[in-house]
Parts: sequence; structure tokens; C-alpha cells
Amino acid sequence: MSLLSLALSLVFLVLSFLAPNTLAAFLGLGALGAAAFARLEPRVRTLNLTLLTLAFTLFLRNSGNTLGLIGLVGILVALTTLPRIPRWIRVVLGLAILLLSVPIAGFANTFIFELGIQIGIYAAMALGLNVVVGMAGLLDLGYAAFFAVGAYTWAIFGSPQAGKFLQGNFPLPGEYMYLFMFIAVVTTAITGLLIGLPALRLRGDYLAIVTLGLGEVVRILANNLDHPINITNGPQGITPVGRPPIDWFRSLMGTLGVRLDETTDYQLFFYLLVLVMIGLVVLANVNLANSRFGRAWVAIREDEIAAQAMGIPLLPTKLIAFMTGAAFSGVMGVIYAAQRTFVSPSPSPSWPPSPSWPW
Amino acid sequence: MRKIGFLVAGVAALGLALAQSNVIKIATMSPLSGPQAALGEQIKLGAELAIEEAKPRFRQLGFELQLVPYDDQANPDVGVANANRMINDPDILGLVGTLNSGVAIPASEVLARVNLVMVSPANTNPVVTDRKLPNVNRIVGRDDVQGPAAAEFVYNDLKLRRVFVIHDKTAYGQGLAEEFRKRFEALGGRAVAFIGTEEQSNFVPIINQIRAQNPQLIYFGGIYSQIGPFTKQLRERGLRMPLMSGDGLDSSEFERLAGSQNAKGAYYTTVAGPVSAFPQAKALAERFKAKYGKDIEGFGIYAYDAARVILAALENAIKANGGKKPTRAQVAQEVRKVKLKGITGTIEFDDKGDIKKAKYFVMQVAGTGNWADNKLIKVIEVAAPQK
Amino acid sequence: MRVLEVQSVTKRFGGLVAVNQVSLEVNEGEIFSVIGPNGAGKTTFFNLLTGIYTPDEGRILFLGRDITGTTPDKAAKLGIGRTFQNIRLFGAMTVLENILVGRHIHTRVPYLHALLRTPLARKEEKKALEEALSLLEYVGLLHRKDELARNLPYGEQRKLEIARALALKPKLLLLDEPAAGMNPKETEALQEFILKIRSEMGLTILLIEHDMRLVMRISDRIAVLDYGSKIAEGKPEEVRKNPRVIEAYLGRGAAGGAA
Amino acid sequence: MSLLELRNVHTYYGHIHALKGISLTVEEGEIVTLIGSNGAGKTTTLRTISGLVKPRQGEVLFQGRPIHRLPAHEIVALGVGHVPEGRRIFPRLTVEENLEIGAYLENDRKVIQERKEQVYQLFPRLYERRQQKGGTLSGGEQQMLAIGRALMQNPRILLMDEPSMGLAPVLVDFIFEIIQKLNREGRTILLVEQNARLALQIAHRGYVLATGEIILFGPAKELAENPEVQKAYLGEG
Amino acid sequence: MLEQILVLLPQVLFDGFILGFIYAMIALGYTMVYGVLELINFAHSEIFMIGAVAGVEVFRYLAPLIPNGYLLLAVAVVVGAAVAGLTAILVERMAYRPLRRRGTTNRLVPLVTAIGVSFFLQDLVRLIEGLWHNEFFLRMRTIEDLEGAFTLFGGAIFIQTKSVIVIVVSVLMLWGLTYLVNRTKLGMAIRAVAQDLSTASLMGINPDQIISRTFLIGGALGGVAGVLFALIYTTINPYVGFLPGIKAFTAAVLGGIGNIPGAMLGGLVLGQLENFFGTYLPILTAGNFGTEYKDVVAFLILIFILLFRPQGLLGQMVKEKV
Repeated sequence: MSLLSLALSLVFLVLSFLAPNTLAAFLGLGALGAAAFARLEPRVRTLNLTLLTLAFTLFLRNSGNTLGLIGLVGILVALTTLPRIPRWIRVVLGLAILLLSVPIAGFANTFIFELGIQIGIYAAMALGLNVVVGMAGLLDLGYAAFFAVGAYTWAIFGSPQAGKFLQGNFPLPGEYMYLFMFIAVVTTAITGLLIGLPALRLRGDYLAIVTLGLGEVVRILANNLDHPINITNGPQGITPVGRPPIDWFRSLMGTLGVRLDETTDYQLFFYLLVLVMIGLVVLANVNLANSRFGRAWVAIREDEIAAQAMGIPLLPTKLIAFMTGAAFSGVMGVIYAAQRTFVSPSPSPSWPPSPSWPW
Repeated sequence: MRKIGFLVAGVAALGLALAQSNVIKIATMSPLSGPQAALGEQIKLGAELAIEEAKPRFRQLGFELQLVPYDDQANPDVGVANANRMINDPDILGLVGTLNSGVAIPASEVLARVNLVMVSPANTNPVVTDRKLPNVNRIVGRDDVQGPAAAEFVYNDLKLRRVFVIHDKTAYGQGLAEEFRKRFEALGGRAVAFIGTEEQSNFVPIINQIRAQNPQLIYFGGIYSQIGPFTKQLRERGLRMPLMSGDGLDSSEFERLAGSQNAKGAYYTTVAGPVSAFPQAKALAERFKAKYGKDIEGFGIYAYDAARVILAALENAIKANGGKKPTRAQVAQEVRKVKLKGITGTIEFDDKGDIKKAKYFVMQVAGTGNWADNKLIKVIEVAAPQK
Repeated sequence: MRVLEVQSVTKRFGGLVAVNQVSLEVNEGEIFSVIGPNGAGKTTFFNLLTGIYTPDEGRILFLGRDITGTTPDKAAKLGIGRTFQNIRLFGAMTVLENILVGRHIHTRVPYLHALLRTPLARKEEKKALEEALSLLEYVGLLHRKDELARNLPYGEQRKLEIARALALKPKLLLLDEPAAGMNPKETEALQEFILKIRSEMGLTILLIEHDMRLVMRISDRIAVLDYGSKIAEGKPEEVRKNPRVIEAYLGRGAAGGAA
Repeated sequence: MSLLELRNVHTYYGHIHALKGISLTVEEGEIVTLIGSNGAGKTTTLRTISGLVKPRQGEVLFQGRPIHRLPAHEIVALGVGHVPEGRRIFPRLTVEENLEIGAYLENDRKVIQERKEQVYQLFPRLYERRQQKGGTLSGGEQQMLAIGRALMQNPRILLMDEPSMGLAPVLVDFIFEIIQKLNREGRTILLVEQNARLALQIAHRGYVLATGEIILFGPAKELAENPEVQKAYLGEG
Repeated sequence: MLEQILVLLPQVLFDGFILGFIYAMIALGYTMVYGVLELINFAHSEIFMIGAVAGVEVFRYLAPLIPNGYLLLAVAVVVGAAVAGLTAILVERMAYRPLRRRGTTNRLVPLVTAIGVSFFLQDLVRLIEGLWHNEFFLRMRTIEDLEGAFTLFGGAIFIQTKSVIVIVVSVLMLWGLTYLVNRTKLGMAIRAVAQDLSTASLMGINPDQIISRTFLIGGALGGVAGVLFALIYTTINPYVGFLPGIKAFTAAVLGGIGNIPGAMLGGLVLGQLENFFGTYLPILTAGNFGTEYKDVVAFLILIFILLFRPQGLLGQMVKEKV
């Protein structure tokens, strides 16, 4: 079993040089499956995963075939979930995938950066959702609305759009994006407050539908607030949205020996930015989970009445969870707007609602 | 045994890849699935036909032509993602598309980063070229001419004064409807209402408003998929006033969804004229029908021409480059210099990428069940407004 | 000192008068029991005290302060801890975490400190943890601290629920049928436990219980509810002899006269 | 052949080993009682018999036929009636509907009517309240309804789980009278009871459970006199 | 302005009823499934869509065979109900039952599954219709018999024969459902399972069977609503279920989820609100806020009502036992 699995990985490694095509990618995914699900000795499994990381990286570098990225994500999942892999291997391999493999692949095909950024944004949002749904047990289906609020917050001021209804010199310079990441935290938290204040008084299932409805309301507003005052530019969307200047980043990468061109510089920058954000969101998650807030949320999820009897006020505590989740979503929205340089409401009221369904 | 099989396959694939380094790819991007697929497919097939016909010429120059179709689902997000994919394939040197201005605007920002040229057979929103991106061109007219042209037709030719304006809350539909209203009111007419709706099924509230206002004509800036059922419900509820729309209505699907009886008599302007509007289009229509088994419609013809623009620019660039594969920037520059006698007329670009003289057609639905029977009422040829 | 003073409190549900003009006073350090047949309004009475229901009439004073119509969380913050008839633990949390939730109001960490896990947050967390552990040791559940609450045997769940209420550091503890489902031996242990926490933690205890032997043995005073009204109050021996109580509660002997 | 027999039954709730090899028998016409402290596995035993939980090991035989793999509703059809712990009345069905749903498997309207009348005879109180919603009844009335509902099935054996729970003493007496009356009419009863003294008074035989195991069994009289049982479950007085 | 409103009012109310009845029928599917399983069956909007598609196909293929429009419609309603009902059963069997069997306690799991099923059904129908007719938009065939129209009150209300049919059919369906739930043995069993599933099984009721039948009934009603929707609004597509779906669910919540008369009332109220604001918003706000805000208004009213009456219009306050 072990030998077969190792052999599969080795074959894939060879193929990643000789014939890095779709067929080979499927073989690689098969090898990954074998490494993850077959009964293997822990040491063999670890070796196997390391080999596959190398193989998928080379495969991506040589082909740019996006299937390889699925392999890397798969390895990440395997590293975080499979038992009995030494901790340092998990960390080293995980970091290697995130900081080396994906960028290497991205230089072969910048669409991989695009995908990586997408996956990263979704991952960060999902982690934010963990506070709301996972800990506090609030069925929030309007989560995407906060993402949109965040995205619009920066898009309006980071483009000439704000000039259409405000005095002043717009667009704001790109550096302001960092400032707006904080402002978006505030605006989305306030939006969360406004939505949560009525919605969180309701029972769980009602909350689901009310948030779904309110998510739709935000979309309708984005689509229609081009008159009487033009705030969102309606269905036309807003473009181009400013990005921060990254000369420092280019020279930094230059000193590291990484040469960037116009198709890769922002992509790598945003990719790393999203990674940093994920790290921060994870940290916040862990901190909150081990605090009185995290415990209060879980207590509310388990039994509202008993939680109240412990002195936990329901509405404020739920609101904090709701606003925390909203803020995470909002920050990612700012990054999304800057990375895409374009925001718009979804073109038609189809399922799933744009810009991104919370799942 | 199997390993050897893989090895052989691998070596073969490698060889193929090496042999293909002289490949030039031209992409199309249009909705190939979803509500607007009928229009999007015309764009893909029109471009494909042009490329098929040019293949022998390019083979003589030492290049293998390939078409890469992208489906944008009429969704800006998907369009941007596609654009990101495209700029990664160094063999892609030009793009025919898109259908929707809403997709073209953000996607072209991405393409502009690498100067990948696009020639649109359908984008009519002024913003598309008004940003003055060096890689963005179109061979059709603009909504800020199409809308006013419709307004003038309603005011001067039909001599109607009270109009009910509806749009579909998209970049295209709303833009067109606004341009229409502006000119119509400037001429002295009155827009009794200006309403946006994303509704796909229940048009009853709007029909009730129309019943209350009793306008002389309804102008609907939008796509056939919405105007079709709207028209059907309108007529079923006994309202008979004339209807007018823009090029979004220019599809036989409109007649199917509204029903021939209800569709009959509806006016529309289009920037992509029908086969009957162009003397040379007949032969093209026959080739198209022979190859794909269906009729070519306006956007198919324009996509054919748009592809030919890119092909001509490519040929010039290859020549200028001494027979070697040109860069994207070179192709983009050559596109602006093209002067081509196309099926749809003479194609020349101004410094924004607009066609120098665009044609606008006023049409009326015949309601015979055959879209080609639609009556060409008027052709207007106007230069793009210079702001 | 008077810990609790209830003044003619009434609660109606639709046409039903669940609690009817009930008044009573509980003094510091007392164990005060409320007994009565099922449906007499005992649990409703508790729910009025802890703010789950708002009385339609009357006032409730806690430590001299009017708490009529307060909310459950505010009642808890003021120092009223309680258990529930049908054990309401946080099943998916560990025993230790249940106690830590009980410490919620005493862990003063502002949100941003918790988010950033500042030194202040660490310090408070550490303190909370130590206190929770010592409480668990006190009630004898330390060896179970990492088990999920829902996996505990019944008796220990009852105990944990009381411990969780104690973590609030309440002045008044409301126990709703703590002996339900216990055998005589367990009930006896519970009796010892209640007496112990009363004296060692300086608590005042309000008790609802069906087990007459337990009630008679540990109560300082007893109030009897029947159909929502208080029909008797006094020391155990007085109540035991009260003819109205005997009639309403113990029945006239045989069956036959159903309900 | 016993009417009901459990052979070495092991039942789990998740990871908790709730029944650790229970074996017992109930003969036709008996009242058998299961006593023991809370968490001993009494309720789980009944739930295992009526199929609400599945044993991981062992057999349940009803009239000699293994039933432990059948779903609950099929076990009911064989003639096992269960009055669940906490009564579990359907709160938004009327008293009459609660009774009718008890006879869900019976299609003959006449038979249903007859049984309903029998139940009303046994509990006149229910007749008075027949149009009332189950949820509005008092605790004692709900217990009567739960018993009546099970009787509508005309079961061969009646499993009763803590019928005295939460009832005032006067009602407990009444319910126990009813149980004895039913037994005199020929019904077999398996009774789980917290109130061991009372249960052993009316039962023929008894089993004592502790932490998922049977630690003692025998005729009820003997058990009631057993000093160990007295000390542990009957209190010293 | 007031005059403008009054002139249209009878018409607006009438049209609101039609929409309201359709919402009511869809809402019943949500409310019944919720009553029994406490599950928001998001896939119900696709069950509705499948019913509509079935109706369109019946009209497409059987119109030449069945000369009488009313008979054809009856066939379409029956087929739509059957197809939608069976789909609902299938969805329950394949998606929800396995989860139930595994005893998943997390309420989010079935919810997310429902959303997944929803996607799956949309794309499945899109694929099938794409391959079969190469159509994305499906048009209900026009049948001459059903196209009549007349006016009432001197032209104040324009009424199509179709709308009358919609109202008659939906009233019949709603009455039938009420009878079924309150007066039949199956109805009693459904209510019993809804209140206490495991005790119901102690009565000899097979819960799985009752759940299946609940899905069948709810699905069939949704299917009928779909056919009527296609009849009255003429064009449908594979994604047409989403908006009516969430609105009907909103209606169910508005009326008090789990409560059958509540779902009907909620549907009617929501239909009226939507039509009312869709028509009058531009008039009321002098054109600043148009028809596009009709859903915003509907949702805001929902929230408003729930704030003051959290159990919904007819729902009973289920006070948790403390």
C-alpha cells in the first residue's frame, strides 16, 4: 500500500517535468487521494505529502494548469486535518505551499494568483462567518451584503465616483486603501448594527430569512442608488477603483531576487495581503474563542435562557458577534474592490446573489 | 506498461507544444450560456467563420490560427476572471467581444494592463471607448447616438409626444434609456415615466402604471429576454400602444417569447444591421448557414467583421515585424490603423477606438415568425460624438 | 436583612392566573422553600423573580431595590443565581467552560482587549481560570473538567448546574427541584451540599421541591402555593399541620377524587 | 415462552454505554417493575424495547420473535404500547385527536369508537375535556391522556415510564389504582418507577438497575424486604 | 396623485390577489416541511420551478391533442403537481433523509444541503431544457380558449379569464389542503409528526412515510403554483424560482411558520404589498424611488411586523418551557 502510494507520487513527480498536462494532473490528484485516504504509516504519509507538494509545485511551474492548484489546496486541507503528522511538518509544508509554491505557480500563470486571491478572500470570509454561525449559532445569510458594503466603501472614494455627490478631490490616492480597510471595519460594523438590531431579536430561523432579505435589499440599493443622488453609480458599477502604490513592494521583491512585471506585481501583492489578512482573522478567531465573548457566544448558541441566567445579555452579545463577522467581511470587500478595480451589483437577481454568496 | 504509456503520451504532448510555438490565438468572449446565449453564440460563430476563412492565409505566413471562446455569462465578475485568464496565454493576441458593455468595461481594464486588443461587435455604452484605452475598439455605434436616433425617430417620424420609458437596470439598458429620454425631452416630447426594473416575470405593476398614464409609445431599454414576456403580458392585458427598443431586442427570441402576434409592429434601433441591410452579407449568410446550420443575425455579421479587423491588423503587424510573431502592443497599434472594407461598411477607428462612421438602423418587427423579414425603416450614418 | 421582598405579585397567561397576589419575604441566610402541587405556579414564580416573565401586578424588591420586570441577565448581574427544573447546561461545552460562562460577569475584559489578547485580557482570563478550577474542586467535579457537560451522568449534571450558578457569586440562589430524579441516598448528599454552601458561601436559598422529606429537613421557612395563591407560610412543623395544606396538597387519603 | 424477553442487551448513546447487558423477562399477565436511581438505564431499557433506540448487541424477543431490528412503528403494530417519560402529549391536537392517533393502526371506525368509550369510562375527566388541546391539560390529566392514548392501541404489553413523575401525591395514588385495575383486566405491564416503594407494592416481580446493569431481581415482596434495597432506594423512613 | 391612486386601486388589488394566491401555495410547501422537520427547504423554490416547466411542456406537446383549453390546463395542473411532488419526494429521500438517519444535530447542515440541492436542480433543468429544446427561456404556449378577458365596473378592472382560473384553482387547492390536514387521518398524522416525531412513531406512525407525504403534498402545491405562474406570467426559466421562493418563504414567516392558515394569509398579504408598492411607489415618491424598490418595502414591512409580532400574523407564541 505504502509503496504503491509512493510510486504514484513519484510517477507524478516525473510527469510534472515530462508531460505536465491535464492527464498528469488527474494522476497527481489520484496520488494525493491515495496519500490522504489509504492506510499509510504516518511517516510514509508525511513523506508522500512532501513529495506531492514538490511535484504539484513543479507541475504548476511547468504548465500553469490550474488543476495543480486544487492539488495544493488539497494538500493544505490534508495537512490541517489528517492526524499524526508532526507539527513542524505541518507548519513548514503549509508555509512552503502558501509562500513558495503558489507564487512560483503564479509566475507561470497569473491566473493562479487570481484564483489564490479568490480562495483566500473566501477563506477569510468563511473564518469571519465562523464567529457568527459557528460560535454564536446565528444563521446569517446576508453575509455577502457586508462584503458589498466594504467593497463599495472603498470603491466610491477610491474612484472618481465620490465626486458625483461630494465636494472634494476624488479619487483619493491609492494609499488611502489601508485607511479604508479600517473605515470599512467601522462602516460594516455599523451596517451590521443596523441590520442586527431588528433582526437579532428574532428567532433563529427568522433571522435566516431576514438576513437573506436584507442582503437582497443591500443589492437592490447598490443597484438603484444612482438617483436621486448618484452614490453607487447603479448598474454601471464603479471602475477603476484605486490601488495602493507598491513601488516599495517591487523594490523589496527585487532585493529578494523576484522580478515582477505588470501582470504579476499587484497579483503577488494582493495575494500576500490576503494571506496576511487570513492570518489576522485566524488570530482574532482564536483570541475571541478563548475569551469571555467566545464562551458567551457558544453559551447562547447552546441555550439562550441558561446563558441569560448567567448574566449574559442576549442582544448586545449577539450584536457583537454579528458586527465582528460583518467587519471581517467588510475588510475583505475593500481588498476585493482594489484587486478587481471594479465593483458592481449582480447583473440580474439570480441565485446566487452577487458579489459572493456566503458559502 | 501504463507508465510507459504515460511517458509516450507525455513526450508526444511536449512535442506538440514545441511545434505549436507559432500559434496565434484569437479569443471571443460573450455569453454562451444563460439568458443571452442566443446573442452570444452569434458573436462566437461569426468570429469563428472569419478565422476559419483566414487560416490558409496565415499558414502561408507560418502561423497556426486558433479560436479560444470564453463564456462570460453576461456577468462582469466572470468577464474579469476570463480576462485574467486570457492575459496569461501569451498566444492570445486579440479578442472579439464582448456582447455586454457591463462586462466589457471592467474586463478591458484587465486587458489594458498587457495591451491586449479587443474589438467589440456589440458594446454600445459610451463609457467603453470614452476611457480612451489604447486597446479598446468597437465597430458599432454608441448608445448616445442610438438612443437619440430613436428619440428623433419617435418625435419626427412617428410624431408621438408622450412616451413611457422603462429600462432593465443594467449598464446597457439604463444608459440607452437615459440617452433616449434626454434627446426626446430636448426635442419637446415628454417622458411620462422613467422606470427601472429587474423583474423577469411579473410586469403587472408596471403595466398598471402604463394603464394609468396611457402613453403614446413605450420605450424599453433592455434585452429581449425581458422585453419579450413584458410585451406578451402588455398585449394580453389589452394595451395596444406601439413599443420601441434598442439593439437588445434584435433577436428572433424576442418574437418567440412575445408571440408573433404581440411582437408585430414593435420598433427597434440596432447598431448591427440585418443581413438585408448589407449587399455583401448574402453570400456570408449562405456560408454561415452551410457551416452551422442556422441563420446569421446582426451580431454574427459584426463579429465576423470584428474578427477580420483583428486578422488584418495581425497580418500587417507580422509583415512589419519581419514575419515574426508580433507583440500585443504592436497588434493593438495596427488595429487603430486598419482601414477595411467590411461587410458592414468601411471600418476605420478614431483616436478613442470608435468607428469613424457608424451605421444605425431603425427596424420594425414583421411578426411573420422569420426574423429576417423585419422591415428596415431607416439607416442613419453618424460619426461618434467627440467630447 | 431582607434579601427578597415580593409584594402581591400576579401573573396571568390568557385567562389562567398562574400566580395570584403572592407576597413573601426572605431573610438573609435563610433556606426558604416553595412547595405545592404540580401546576401550582412555583416555576412561574421563579421565572418572575429572574425576569423571564414580567409580573402583571405587584413589585419585587431584591436587597431593597426594585427589580420588577428586570431582564434575566440583569437579575443575574444583581446577584440572583438559579438552576432549572430540567437541567439546562451548555451541553457542547466542557465542564470547565460551563463554569467559566458562569464567571462571565466577573471577567472584565473589554472587547478590543479580548480581540487583541492584551496583557489585561490574559490576566483576567488567568484569574477566571483559577477561580473556576477552585470552584470545581470545591464541588468535587475537578476530575471531570475536560468532559463535555452532556456526557456527565445525571447526578453530576445537577451538581454542575448548581456549581455554575455559584460561579456567579450570587447572594440569592434559586434551586428548582434539585432533587428531582434522585434516589434517597443522592438526595441526602444533596441536602448536605445545600447546607454546606449556605453556611460556607453565605447564601440565601430559595428552593422549589417535591421531596417533602428534604424540604421539611432543611427549610427554615416554607410557603405553600395552590392554584397560584399562597395558602400557607411558616416553619416546617407549622405547615405540616396546617389543615388547608393537608387538604390541597396531601389529598384526603384515597384515590377516587381525581385531580 | 415469555411474552417479552431481553437477552444481554447493550445500548449506547453516542459514546456512553447506557445498557451493559440487560436480560429480563415479562410473563403474560404480570406487572413487572424496573427500579433504580436516575441514570441507571430504566428509561433506556424501555426505549430499547419499543425501538426508539437500537441495541448494539443482544436481542429483544416479543412473543418469541426478535424485534430489536424493527423500527418503532412496526413494534407498536405487534402490540407493544409505550407511555413515554414526561407523557409526551401532542400539545396542539385535541384530547380526542390524541386518543384517535393512538389507534392509528386501527382502521375500523367502530372499534376505535369502542376503545375510546372504554378510555373515557376509565378517565371521565378526559371526556369532559375532549375538545380541549392536549397542551392545555394539567399534569395529571396529561398522564391520563398518555395512558389512554396507549390503551387505544389495545397493546399486549404496556410499557409505562415514570407515571408518577411530577404529580401531587393524591394523583399518584389514582394513577397507581388505574395501573392495578388494568392489570386485573388482564394487561401485562412493565413499569419503570422512581417511587420504588409504591412500585414494589403493586408489582409481581421487580428488577433493580444500577448504572446499566441488573443488580438484583425477584418477587416484589422479597425485594421490598431486602435490606439493601430498603437502604438504597426506599430511604430510612 | 390621490386620484391616480384611486383610479387604479381596484385593478391593483385584483392583481395583488393573483400574485398572493401563488405565493400562498408556494408558502404552504415551506411551512409544511418546516412544521414537520424544522427545516427551511430552500430547494422548494426549484420544486415550484419544475412544476412550471412541466406545465410548459404539457402545453407544448399536448396542445395539438387536447382541443379544449380548460381540459389541457387541468392536465397540466395534474402533471405539474405530480412531477413537482415526486421531485420533492426524491429530494427528501436522497438529500435530507440520509442526514436525518445520521442524526445530524447541527441545523446548518441540512440548510446548506438544501441550498446545494437548489443549485443542482436549477442546473439540471437548465441542462435538460438546453439539450431538449435548446431553450433557456420557456414560453407557455398561448391557448385561445384561455385568452379571454372582460372588464368590470365600467372598465375599472380588466380581468383575464386566466386570472379567474388562477383564483379558482388556488382557492380549491387551499380548501382541499385545509380539509386534508384537519379532517383526515393522514392530516392528523402529519400534525402529530410535526409536534413530536418520536412519540408519533410510538403510535405506529411511520415518520419517514409521513415526511415523504408531506413533501409530496407541499411539492404538489408548489407544482400547481408553478403551472399557474407560467400561465399568467407566460415566460419562465430555470432560475425563475428564486425570487418567488424567498418571497413565499417570507410570506410563510409573516403568517407564522408552521401554521397553514398563516401561510395563506402571509402569501396574500405579501402579494398585495408587492403589487401595491410596485405600482404606486413611483407615484408616491414623485419618481425618486421606483418600482425596483418594491421588494425593499416588502422586506422592511416583514421586519417591522416581526419586531412587534415575532410569531407572525397567525402563529402561536411557542414559549420555551423553562
